[in-house]
Amino acid sequence: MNVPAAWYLVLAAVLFGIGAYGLLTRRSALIMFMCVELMLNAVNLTFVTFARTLSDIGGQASVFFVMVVAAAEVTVGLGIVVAVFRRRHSTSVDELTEMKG
Amino acid sequence: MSLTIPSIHYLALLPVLTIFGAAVVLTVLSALARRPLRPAASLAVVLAACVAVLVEGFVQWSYVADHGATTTVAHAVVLDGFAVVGTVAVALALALSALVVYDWGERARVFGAEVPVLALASSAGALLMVQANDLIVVFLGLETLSLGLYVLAGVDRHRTGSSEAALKYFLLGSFASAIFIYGVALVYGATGSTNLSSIAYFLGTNVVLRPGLLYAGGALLLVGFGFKVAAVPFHQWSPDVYQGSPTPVTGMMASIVKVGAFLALVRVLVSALGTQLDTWRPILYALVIATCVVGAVLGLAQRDVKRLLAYSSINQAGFMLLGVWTGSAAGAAGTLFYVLTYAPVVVATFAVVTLVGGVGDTRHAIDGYRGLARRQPWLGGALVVLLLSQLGAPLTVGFYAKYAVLSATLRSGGGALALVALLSAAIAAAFYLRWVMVLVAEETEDGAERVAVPRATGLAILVGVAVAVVFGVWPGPVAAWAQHATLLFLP
Amino acid sequence: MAALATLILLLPLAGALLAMSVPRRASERAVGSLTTGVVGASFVLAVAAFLVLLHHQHREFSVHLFTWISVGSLHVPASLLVDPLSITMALFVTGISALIHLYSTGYMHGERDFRKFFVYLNLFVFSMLVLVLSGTLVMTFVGWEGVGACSYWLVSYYFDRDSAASAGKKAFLYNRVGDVGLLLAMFLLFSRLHTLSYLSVFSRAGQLSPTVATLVVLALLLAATGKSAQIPLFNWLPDAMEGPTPVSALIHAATMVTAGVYLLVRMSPVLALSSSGRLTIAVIGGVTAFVAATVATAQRDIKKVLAFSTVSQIGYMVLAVGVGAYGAAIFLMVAHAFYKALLFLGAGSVIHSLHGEQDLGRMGGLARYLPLTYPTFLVAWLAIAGIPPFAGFFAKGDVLTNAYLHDKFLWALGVVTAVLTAYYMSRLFVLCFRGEERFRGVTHGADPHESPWVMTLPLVVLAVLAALGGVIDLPWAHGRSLATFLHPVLGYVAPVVGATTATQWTLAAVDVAAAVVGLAAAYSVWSSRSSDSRYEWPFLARVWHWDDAYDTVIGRPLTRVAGVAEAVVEPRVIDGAVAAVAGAARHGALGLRKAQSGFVRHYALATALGLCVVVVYLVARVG
Amino acid sequence: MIATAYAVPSILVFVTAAVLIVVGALGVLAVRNPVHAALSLILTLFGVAVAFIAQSADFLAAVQVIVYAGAIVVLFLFVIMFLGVGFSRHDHVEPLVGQRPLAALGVAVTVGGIIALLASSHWVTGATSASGSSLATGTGNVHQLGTAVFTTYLYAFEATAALLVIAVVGAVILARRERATEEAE
Amino acid sequence: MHSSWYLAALLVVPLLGALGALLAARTRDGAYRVAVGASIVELALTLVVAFLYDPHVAGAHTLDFATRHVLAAPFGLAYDVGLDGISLLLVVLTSLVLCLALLGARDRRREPAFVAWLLVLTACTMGSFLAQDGLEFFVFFELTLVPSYFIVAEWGGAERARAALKFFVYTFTGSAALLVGLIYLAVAHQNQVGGPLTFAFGALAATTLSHGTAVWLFVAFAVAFAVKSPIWPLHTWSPLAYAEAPTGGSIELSALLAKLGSYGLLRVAVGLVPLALVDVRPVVLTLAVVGILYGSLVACATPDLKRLVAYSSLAQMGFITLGVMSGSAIATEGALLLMFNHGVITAGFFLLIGFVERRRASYQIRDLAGLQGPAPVLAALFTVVMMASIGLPGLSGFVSEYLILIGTFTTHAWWAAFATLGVLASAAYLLWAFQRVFHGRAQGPNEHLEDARRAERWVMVPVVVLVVALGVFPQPVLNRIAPSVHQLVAHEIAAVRP
Repeated sequence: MNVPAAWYLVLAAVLFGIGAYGLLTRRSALIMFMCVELMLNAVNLTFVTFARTLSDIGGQASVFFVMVVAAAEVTVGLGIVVAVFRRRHSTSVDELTEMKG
Repeated sequence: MSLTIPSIHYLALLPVLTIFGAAVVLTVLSALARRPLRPAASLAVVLAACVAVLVEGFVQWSYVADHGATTTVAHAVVLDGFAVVGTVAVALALALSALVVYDWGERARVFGAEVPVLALASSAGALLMVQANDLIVVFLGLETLSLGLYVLAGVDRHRTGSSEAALKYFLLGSFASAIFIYGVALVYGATGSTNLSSIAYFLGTNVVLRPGLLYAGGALLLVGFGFKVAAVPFHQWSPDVYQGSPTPVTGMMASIVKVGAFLALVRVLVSALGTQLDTWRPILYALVIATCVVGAVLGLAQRDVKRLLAYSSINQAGFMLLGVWTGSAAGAAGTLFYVLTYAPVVVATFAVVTLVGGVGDTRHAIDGYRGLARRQPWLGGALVVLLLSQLGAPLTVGFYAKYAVLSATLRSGGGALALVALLSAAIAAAFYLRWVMVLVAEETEDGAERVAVPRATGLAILVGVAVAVVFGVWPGPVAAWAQHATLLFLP
Repeated sequence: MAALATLILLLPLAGALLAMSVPRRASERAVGSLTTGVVGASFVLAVAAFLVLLHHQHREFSVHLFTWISVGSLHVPASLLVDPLSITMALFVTGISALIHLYSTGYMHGERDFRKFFVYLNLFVFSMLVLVLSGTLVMTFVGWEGVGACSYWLVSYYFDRDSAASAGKKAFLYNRVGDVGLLLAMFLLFSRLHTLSYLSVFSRAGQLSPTVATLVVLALLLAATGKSAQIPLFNWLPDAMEGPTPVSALIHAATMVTAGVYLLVRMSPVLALSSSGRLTIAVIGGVTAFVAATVATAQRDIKKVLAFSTVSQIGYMVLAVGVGAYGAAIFLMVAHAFYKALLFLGAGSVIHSLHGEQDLGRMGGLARYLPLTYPTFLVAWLAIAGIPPFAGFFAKGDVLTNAYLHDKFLWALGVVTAVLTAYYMSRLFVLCFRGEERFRGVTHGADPHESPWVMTLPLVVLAVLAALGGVIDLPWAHGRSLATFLHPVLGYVAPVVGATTATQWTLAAVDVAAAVVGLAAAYSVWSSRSSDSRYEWPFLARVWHWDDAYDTVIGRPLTRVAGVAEAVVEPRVIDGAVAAVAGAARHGALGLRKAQSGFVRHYALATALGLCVVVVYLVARVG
Repeated sequence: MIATAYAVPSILVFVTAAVLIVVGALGVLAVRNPVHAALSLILTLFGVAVAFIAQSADFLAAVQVIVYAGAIVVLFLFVIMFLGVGFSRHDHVEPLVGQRPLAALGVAVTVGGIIALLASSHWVTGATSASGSSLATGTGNVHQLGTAVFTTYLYAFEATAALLVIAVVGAVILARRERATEEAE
Repeated sequence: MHSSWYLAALLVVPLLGALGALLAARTRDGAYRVAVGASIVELALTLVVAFLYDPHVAGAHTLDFATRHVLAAPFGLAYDVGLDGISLLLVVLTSLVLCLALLGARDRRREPAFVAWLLVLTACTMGSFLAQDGLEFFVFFELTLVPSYFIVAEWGGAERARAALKFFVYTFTGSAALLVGLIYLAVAHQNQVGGPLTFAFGALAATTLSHGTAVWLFVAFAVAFAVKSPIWPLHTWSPLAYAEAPTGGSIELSALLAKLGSYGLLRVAVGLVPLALVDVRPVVLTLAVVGILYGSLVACATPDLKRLVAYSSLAQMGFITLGVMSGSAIATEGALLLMFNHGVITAGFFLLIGFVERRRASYQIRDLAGLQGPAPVLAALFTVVMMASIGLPGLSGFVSEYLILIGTFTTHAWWAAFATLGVLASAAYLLWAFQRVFHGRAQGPNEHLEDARRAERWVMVPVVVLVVALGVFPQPVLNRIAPSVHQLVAHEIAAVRP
């Protein structure tokens, strides 16, 4: 017998929340991006948990796709971070306020 | 356990394959070619793909009209009128954008096939979204669309704003994506599937006594979509990104993203989660009001036309949301009509802005337009028509777009909502007209130079204006098409 | 008869139109004779119509010209009503007009807008004829307004003088106040009786409730006070003297200003329904007569004296109407037309000879130099003063007798007024023609010249009429007199009590005594001095501060309110609300712009908070 | 209570996973040095992998470790190194007024709300798998997953092609533009 | 029943004229000539139509030249035109005002766009008056904003930008409610009777509504029309727009576009939801009376002639509103007649002010004085127009005002009684203004002011002729419009009856 799915779901939700909080409070683009990865992991954990409770492989398959997306995002995202860093020599998003209003 | 590959109805997949194929072809070509690919060649490939998609759309339409809506590839893809119209809209917007990009690329010294390839691939993402019948596919389409645009936003190395836009768009976009996919996960948990048909079937055959999980999932999905369509309060990326991105790319954002995201939103909300409509509607109600009003009011304070258009497009998104709010066939048809006609108009608008923006893509202060309509009556006049269409003046297609969603809203008993939306349009009229006023104003003494109108961009503008005027005078066919398309999607 | 009546009406109009369209270089002579001729012809036709009417059984002709307005139940034909009353009016209107036209050709000689003057004059006659001949209240209103407009144009004839321009405007506006009364009367009648033609109104008048009848009468009275310069709307008339003197004679003495009296008499069948209304009329008339007479005693401008005299005399007429003596009112109207026109024309002759001088202080001793003007003026003076056997004596006597029978107080007021009348007219006469010559400064030492024949001929004719006019309704000649002639068309008001012959004689004696007292007083005061503030009380000279009061109570507050409305309410309040909305949008935009801070983490926070709100809503929904 | 209801190992596994995940996540949140953050991230990723295994997602756990920890985090680290380690200045000071409390409040309420919603529907409401078979572990899991990917999720699987093309082309463009500009300068 | 092609021609001729004007822009004065030609054709055509119009097409049916073609079934959009007595005068007015505006815009004859906009505006206005379908009406109604906006924005005075923007946004806001109301009504109608969505006036008028709904709909409609008319207190865009617009634009705005408001109030608000009148009538009547008095009051104090005419128009529109809302056929006919007369009169005013402005480059009252001396003809023409506006019998203004007041008095005596004070007020502000401008002694540049030129006199001829003719012989016109008005009022009375 396994622990109830609820535990994992709460764990995932908390992880999601930590990721979101990190995204909102960290100023480094890289770390914000890592927080997005945390959030995606929370999603994955949720998917897997539901897959177990529903006895459905679909949830696990979905995780597969989320991972692909995460990989693709990282590729592009880090490219952008690097591009921005090249220009501004900083990854702090707080310095990106040229456009507002 | 033998593996049975699901049957594939290739007609349904043809548009995506065509567009994505074109992207691959271009990539390969540019990789093989010793020198950067000539822009004309890229343009030719994109246009050929778009034309092909339009033809395919025609074939698909007649197929759907004869056989009704079908799904294929294990029900992950749907071939219905709604998808066909969305496909056509995306192809049209892509073709027009490509025309603009062609001229812009030459001036901005952005050579090579990268921009067309990314544009094609993004559009493929949008196509995935409009015909997706599975939340995972929607998500993948969304990501494909977005990733391409993240890069495109930052493609202009000559302006700092471009990279800022790219990073902002990217960070916020991936945040929204994470929210969206979390929503997918919760909906999956609530319904046991990510397939829209299965979800609809599950919700249709079971009474969900404890809908909390479903609600949570739906809320997260809504926020994800809300971000993509720039609904208030999830809109804040859009003015900055619109302003910073290269102008032709902004045109794509305003057109293709809206088509993809709205059609997917309608499909998810109306067809899959339709039974829970009463739950979503208050949220959408608030979203519509906030989006309409904030878009209109903030537009008033803008001196940069790209930001102005960003707020304009937020305001327009509010109207498109109206159709979603109704949750009815008429509303879906209204939203469909809206995005279908808005897309070419907004691309053409940004085409004009691209031209006026000049070589560095920097002259976007509204004062830069002073006397344009007097100096260059055709270009200025075209812009005026495009703005009037977005404003919703009669005899432009924008009027009927607004009319379509409003009548649907009133059918669903949303009198107050319709009134608020229309009043926001009246506020928005103020900033459109201020722009128009600048256009027709007397020239200043220094006499700005003429804006050159290259042929391809000119063609794009012309098409946009033609859509605005022709369907403004004679909206019947498009209206009937949109209505029919919706009937073919919602039985 | 139809053709006759139509022609009477149309001739002056044709004259106006012709005069308007003759080439600019046409001579004064041509224009003058054309316009005078058509009015003369009109007069001749009126006489013919009168004769026809006299020998006709019914003495009532309705002439339908064309349908002017017909909407639903509202039928307004352009129709004429020829009956004793209208034909009497038409007769003296055309007659006096013809004379004054003739006079004007001399008086206006050399004026810049000579032709325009005569166009207006002809138009005026046309309008006046429309007023009196009309078969419906609406057409009467047309004429009513028409004469008002002509009066406006003619008073402000010397438009480059600010006083003339203001006077014209004032005349029109005061008239307009009266017009509101006439309109309301029409509306009331139409809403109750569904007709506005005189004959139908009279035949259905019985359906009016007493309240409505009183309201109608009061509305008509308001109309009459405006047009006939009665309290409270009388003070436009003295100002109207800014117009050329023939205009004052014709419009502001003989014809137009009596239109109010005519209207009341015309509507006598309705008046008959409301005794309280009639009492109001009588009081207004009596008080006006008295007030105006007091004012006239202190005026220094010859025309102003005559103007207040006119107001006062019309007050008598209104008094007569109020006491139900319609015949007496008309009698006085006709007689007054004769002598007042004569007075004005005489005054005009004097003014003409003194190069436009109107101040009594710079006249005196003119009798010697104006051999025709002087005797004719003398006749007029005696007539208005009420000396027998001139027309004024009989006419005024008739009114006072009726007043006496009706209300002793009103009669007493009338008698006092009669004393005052004799006094101020004698004052004027003495200051103008007798005493030392004070005009040399004006004429630069030269002798004044008598006017040309075109001006003196009307004087003579009018003098004859003023002297003998009394015959049309001599008290002892009942039978073919004016009163009998008019009787069929007048609303019947039962006399309080019949007057015995002895009473009549006594009353006549009182009248004569009053006249003599006034005369003697004036002579004793004014034969030896030309100005004296003891006898020219400033309160009276300032018209009882009537204008000042209006200015303080109505004029200035209204102007201030208008100013406030224009400068404060309009931009700040009404448009201010609009501006506030616009401002709110702008301020909202500025506030919201702050949220759009450019910080990507703010944007993310907004998204998160948006999500938070949605989730909270759903939690609440689940319960 | 717990011990009576559930086998001790599964609790242990859960607690292990939870600690790994939470500590790692908080680490990402708290540490100043991005390299440390990346390492914390790995901690979380491992924790998630443990949770996967505990819930019969063996193959995914493997992929998690290989793809995430092995590729993605390495990529992060690569970029961090590429950009230089000492770039993160003053990250402990929050310049945006109210950002942290509001973020904390918003996130807490949201997560709390979501948990409440999940709890209200007893954590799961969906239909069980149409096949009715419970999830296999080990090779069976891989087989099942493969079958799903090539049947139900075939289209999604194909669609990832587009995604990856975009990612690759995008990365290339971002990199190449860099070079082109440098050359131009 | 006559062919509907006449009406189609009425819509197309100005558009062709606009096109021709743009094409002829190269040649000197070409655009202007084409435009004048088109306007003359349009006027001739209008007169033919007005002459042919048969008020008794089929029994009680008073709609002539009618046709209906559905253009976009899902939207319920149809081309549905027809002419009845209610539109008749306004259609004529549209063509007439076009001619006058063109003639008043002679100094703009080098600007093809200006005349083209005028022609387009005419087509839109014509469409609104001919439309027998709510949505079609709305499209045309709303469309008039665009050309008027450009006319003010491009050729207006110093504050044209603000004026044009305010005008547009104000009226656009107003029509928002109108559109919502129309759609609501059409949907309600469809829900009741089924079938395709339709906005045909005839159909919509037959919708059964609850009392409350009717009131809300009426308010929604009335707001749009009150802004357009304008009805107090939604008028504040008008003085600014009238004053800032060029002469041709002021003429179009005040003489024509204002009538769209009162026409809409009658045709759409009263015509479609008469049930609401039970509750809203006192309110609207009161607003009308307030407008009459307030407009007159402000007109007294306003410092320039164009604003004066604007406030005078506010008062006059108050009279029209009074007539439209009175529930009396007499007053309604009077209101229709006043719409026409006021159009002619204001056009006359703005033309004359344009003449003065051309000479003195100002229409501020304080800059002008004693003009009658050097320019007697100008003064005379102004006098005629002014007297017509004051309501001097024998001129056109009187007949209409009289009908309105007497008709309203039979149904709503108190309001009519107060409105009658407006008769007094109009005389006050106009005469005072006339005195300040034309009377007194001319000095400085006013002293040698040129009198009306031959061309200018000819421009004023139609105004004067109409002012006199309709004052003396209004009956032929009244006869033609009566059946439709009676039909409408009967419908209204039947609906209001408990």
